[in-house]
Amino acid sequence: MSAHEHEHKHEPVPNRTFILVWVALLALTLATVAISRIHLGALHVWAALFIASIKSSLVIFIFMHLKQETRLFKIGLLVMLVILAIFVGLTFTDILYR
Amino acid sequence: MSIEHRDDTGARFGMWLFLYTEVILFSGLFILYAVSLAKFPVQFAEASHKLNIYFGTVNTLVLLTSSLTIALAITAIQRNQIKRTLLLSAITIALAIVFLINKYFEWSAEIGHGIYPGSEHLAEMGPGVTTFFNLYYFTAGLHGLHVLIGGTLIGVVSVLVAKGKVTAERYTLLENSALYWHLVDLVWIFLFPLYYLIL
Amino acid sequence: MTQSTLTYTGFYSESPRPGILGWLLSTDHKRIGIMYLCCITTMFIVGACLGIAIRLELIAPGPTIMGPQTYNATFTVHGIIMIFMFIIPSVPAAFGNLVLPIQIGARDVSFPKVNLISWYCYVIGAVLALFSIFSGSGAPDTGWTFYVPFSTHTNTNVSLAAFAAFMLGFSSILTGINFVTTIHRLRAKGMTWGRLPMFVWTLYATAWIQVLATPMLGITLVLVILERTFGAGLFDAARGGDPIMFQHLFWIYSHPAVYIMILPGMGVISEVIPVFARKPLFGYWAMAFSSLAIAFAGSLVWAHHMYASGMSDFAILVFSFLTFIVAIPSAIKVFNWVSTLYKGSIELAPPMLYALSFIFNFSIGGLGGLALGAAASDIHLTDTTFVVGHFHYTMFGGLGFAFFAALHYWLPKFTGRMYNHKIAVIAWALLFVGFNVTYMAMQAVGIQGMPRRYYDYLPEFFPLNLVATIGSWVLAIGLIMMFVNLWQGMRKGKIIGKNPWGAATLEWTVPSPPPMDNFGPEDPVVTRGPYEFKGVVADEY
Amino acid sequence: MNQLNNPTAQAVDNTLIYIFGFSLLLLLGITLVTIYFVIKYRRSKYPEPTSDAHGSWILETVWTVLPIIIVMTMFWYGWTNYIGLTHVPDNAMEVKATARMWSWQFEYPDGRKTDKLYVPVDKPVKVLLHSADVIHSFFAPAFRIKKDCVPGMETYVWFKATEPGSYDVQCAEYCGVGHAAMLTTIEALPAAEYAAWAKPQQPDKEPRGLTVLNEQGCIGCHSLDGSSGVGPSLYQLAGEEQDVERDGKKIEIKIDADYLKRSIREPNAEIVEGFQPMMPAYDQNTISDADLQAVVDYLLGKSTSAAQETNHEGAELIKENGCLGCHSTDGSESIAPTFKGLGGRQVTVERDGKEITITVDADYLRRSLLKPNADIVKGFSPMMPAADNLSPEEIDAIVNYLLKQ
Ligand code: HEA
Ligand code: HEA
Ligand code: CUA
Ligand SMILES: [Cu+2]
Repeated sequence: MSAHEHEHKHEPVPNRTFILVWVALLALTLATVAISRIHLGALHVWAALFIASIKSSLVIFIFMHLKQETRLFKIGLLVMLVILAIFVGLTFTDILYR
Repeated sequence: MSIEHRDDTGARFGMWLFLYTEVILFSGLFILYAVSLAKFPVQFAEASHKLNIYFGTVNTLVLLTSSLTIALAITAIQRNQIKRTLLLSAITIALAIVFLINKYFEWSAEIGHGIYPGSEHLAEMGPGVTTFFNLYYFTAGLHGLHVLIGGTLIGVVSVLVAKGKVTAERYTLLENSALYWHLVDLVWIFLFPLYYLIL
Repeated sequence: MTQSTLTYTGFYSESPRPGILGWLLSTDHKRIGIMYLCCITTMFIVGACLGIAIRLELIAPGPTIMGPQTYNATFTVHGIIMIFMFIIPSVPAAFGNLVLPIQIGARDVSFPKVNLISWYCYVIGAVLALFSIFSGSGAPDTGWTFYVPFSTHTNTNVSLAAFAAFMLGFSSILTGINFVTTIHRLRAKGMTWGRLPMFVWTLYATAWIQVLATPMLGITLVLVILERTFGAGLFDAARGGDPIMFQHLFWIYSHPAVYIMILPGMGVISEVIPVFARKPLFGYWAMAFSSLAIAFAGSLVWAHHMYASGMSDFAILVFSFLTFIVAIPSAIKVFNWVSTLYKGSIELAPPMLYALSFIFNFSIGGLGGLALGAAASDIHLTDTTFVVGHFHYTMFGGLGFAFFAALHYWLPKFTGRMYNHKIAVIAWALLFVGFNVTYMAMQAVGIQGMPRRYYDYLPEFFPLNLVATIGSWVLAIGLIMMFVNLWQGMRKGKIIGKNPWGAATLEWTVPSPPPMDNFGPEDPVVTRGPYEFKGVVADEY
Repeated sequence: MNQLNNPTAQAVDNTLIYIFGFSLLLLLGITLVTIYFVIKYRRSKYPEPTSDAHGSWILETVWTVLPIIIVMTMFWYGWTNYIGLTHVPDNAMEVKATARMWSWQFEYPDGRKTDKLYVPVDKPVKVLLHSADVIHSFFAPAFRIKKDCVPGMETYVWFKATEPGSYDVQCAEYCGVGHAAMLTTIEALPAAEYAAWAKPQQPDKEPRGLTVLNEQGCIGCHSLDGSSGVGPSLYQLAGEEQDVERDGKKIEIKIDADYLKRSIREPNAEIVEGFQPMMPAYDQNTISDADLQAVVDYLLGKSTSAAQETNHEGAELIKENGCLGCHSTDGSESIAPTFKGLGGRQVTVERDGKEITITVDADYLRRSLLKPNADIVKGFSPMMPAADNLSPEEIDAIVNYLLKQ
């Protein structure tokens, strides 16, 4: 079996990286709560989603080690997200124009 | 004598594929959420006021922290610090339990107010609000179920760690259950602002 | 000769555990494949007999053999069995498991245990589904589409059936995860992407759909169950729900599902045709990419099932456009199959007959699909028996025939015995004729305006329904003949060597039936493409 | 499939013919070429292939581009014709159609209701589609039109009958046992005939008494159909014996005009047994003596005068409300019990789990109209929608009619 004779082992991620990320996540959480207090109207949902995506990419790339994985993993994730976007987007061609 | 040969990368990739399916699973509910929000912006705002933001925030912090601990656990086992691994996994599980207890109190409070799927009180509050709470209960419920599964998974694996079945050489099991746990966290990262913070 | 017993029985005898447990607990892909094959064929026969019952009821206007409630339950169960228990797992789970690892030179799939679990999910799902017919307050009567609000109103046993479908979906997901990983990680030395047999390519595309679309079915069915238990009103218009959203969620899975059904079939055909024309598959890369294209584009078109549902006109515009895009890759495939025949050396062995009739049936079904894809014509045709005709052409005439082709092509490999060709050809002829009579008539009466799921119909639809019913009898005879012949072949057919067809893919280089570890002690090293027949000789049988 | 020269049918048929035409060509082409190859290059003639072409990018592009062009024309043709199905001519007449399990009801601008759709020839008709329960679909093959009736949503179709005649309408979205029986017709009448049919027959004026009862909100407490409420029902009062309580003593009185007048002017003088003294008094300023008389007449007259002309009215009602979709009048039983010989029939019904036998009487029928699933006749399933869209008078009419069956 070819690909993994020489299985590449991940370097352990230093603890402080994780802790820094964690601090960032907490900060962003407070940020969302804060923003939710001031009035932005419709923008509001988008702001929340924006921050949420930043948080999730932090989790995915650092906590979940995606940064260290091969390209295959990243492409896979991208494909999934694209399909997801399509599902949502095309559904709205109905909802918004009914 | 079917040949099981070792392929850690493959195993992790398989886990990632499984996580994709989980994301799509939840996305079904989030699509419904988006559609209903487009339909009832006002009622959604009003309804989300009824949710206790403090429970929400606390649970967010709990989950983020648990994500950190399990991530640290991976580093620990990679460095072959078994005790530390066990400790960190234990903390993670503890946090999972805290999350669930929190949820229990939150829900029992709301149900106490007569707010639960199919209740008359909800029906009186009108379509938009009903939809909001139905979705809230189903999404949060499904998420809670995942917290339960994730916690159990980590528990089982830590036993294996203690038994020395999962080691610095061969820790894919722990890593995969960690991945699963992070997914639980990810879902909450979106669930929290969408349900608790829409104003 | 015919009566003599197999001298070598491969993975049938080499097992760590003896007896039945050696099967039920086996993680070997071949044994799991065989177990899948048995269950799937059984379910097919059950569903098919229900199909015949449906036709009998429709032989004439008015009640004939059953009442309306029974009829509704019959076509519902027929649909659920055929979709979730027959075609979705048919080729991928059965032949995928049997053939795929050997074809890429692997000794098993990436996650053998998961593979076994997926089989158990299938069995549990199937048992629950059958149980739901007899238990509770009557067999489910929602149609396989579970449309709300009817599915949340009716007091038949819908929840159990929905849960069964959920389990079957889960089984399908696990298979998908397994195949994607296997194809990425376990290809033998020299098995480059360019040397993958087309069957593997199509399974790869299929597996991705299984992974990315099936969960949507899962959540949809869960919501139906929750709705029935809590009466929350998620889809109840009076309480802010939207019945049409259910249809979106359902079809987001169920349209891609139809490509889960057909793609592996196309793979089988792409294996069979080159072998029996002894010529490389025409336009290998075009075929490979069209498979991926179908998988991708297939997930953009779900709402073409909803033109008349009250969805927005803009959505109809978009989805109608996208629907026509999907047709292109299928067209490319058809043209390539046909040109593979050009200047070949064509032998009309049974698998080839089924392959060629696949092209014919699938073309009819697919072209019918175009009439359904166009906004104006679909308004008239939707929810008529034309649709029923369309999907029997694509599912039964397409995947069904591909499945039969696979049976005639690969069974000898895994049983070590050859069936009787003459009988096989006669059976095929009956099947082909009966099939086309049945469903042509059904399409025609649909164009006349007979709605589907109709237990009784207006007198003017009588003649064509009669024809369809009579056709279904010919079909049935053909099928029975085919099954009996295969069965006889398995038990006392001529014993065959490694490579009866003179095929060039890996599975034909190992003994029939293959040994437990597929290849000897040495891992195989691949040096040729899958369709380089130079120097490959078919051994006599 | 008669009558194809109507606009909607033409729009659809153009598309159908175009697509089927192309499909037939393609199918023939592909099949003939295949057969030709199979015969020409059979193994007996060519033991070995005479070419091992691996492919040709020119060809691939050709049969990628050609199909694209073909399908795009199909798409565009289909779409433009679909537009024709959605754009309703301005001079269209509107009819409201309500689908329920398993019948159709059509309501015309002038308020009349029918179970068949009557339309004038050569006038475009816009049908507004509603559903009372689950999703149904309005399908008229002769006009090639179909649209789902979705609960809580209004959809529409339009068509123009160019020839008089009767055209089938079928329900095309699966909706349960009665799905296949959910049929009706579009009756296209020549302009003159239609005018005659549509001539407004003067709506029978509702009696003054009833108006007053409604205006004063009496109905809030007193039902008109015998069902119990906060106050005694006003159903069939004339000549009834009644136990009342007058200043502490219980006495029995006979209901007559004086009694009724008293109980409106000074309601709490006599309290009907089992009710609370809570009704407000109505003096001249609220209900003039004339109106008072009218009310009393109405209340007393009701039972007698109403009964006469209900008979055929009941027959009308069960037709236009689609009861006949499930209940036969000829004794045949498919989905629901037949109406034949209903009055006084002994039926075994299931009431919350327990089986009991009862004789069919007015109350039973009224109950099974308003709360259909309280008692379920043995051997049938609870699926009948409540007829709560009917007025008390209509209910009475139906009940009386059914009892005579
Ligand atoms: C194996 C399953 C399968 C497959 C492969 C397909 C393939 C296609 N289907 Fe089908 N379909 C079903 C299974 C399938 N379908 C089922 C089960 C239903 C009903 C579900 C239910 O309601 O119960 C359905 C219903 C259905 C509808 C909804 C009908 C309705 O309810 O109103 C539509 C509408 O667009 C549609 C379209 C198509 C199209 C455009 C294709 C295309 O992919 C076809 C592409 C193929 C070809 C085009 C033919 C081959 C090519 C040539 C011959 C070359 C020449 C061609 C060109 C130049 C274009 N299908
Ligand atoms: C792969 C999928 C598949 C297959 C193969 C079939 C096969 C058949 N189907 Fe099926 N059908 C569906 C999938 C399929 N169907 C689906 C999804 C629906 C929609 C359900 C819904 O509306 O919800 C449907 C609906 C459907 C309808 C429409 C019902 C309605 O709308 O009112 C009809 C009507 O004629 C029908 C008929 C048949 C017939 C006659 C067969 C025949 O091909 C059957 C022929 C086979 C036999 C007659 C059996 C022969 C006997 C044996 C094989 C036993 C041999 C035994 C031994 C050797 C031991 N089917
Ligand atoms: Cu109403 Cu089908
Ligand atoms: Cu489709």
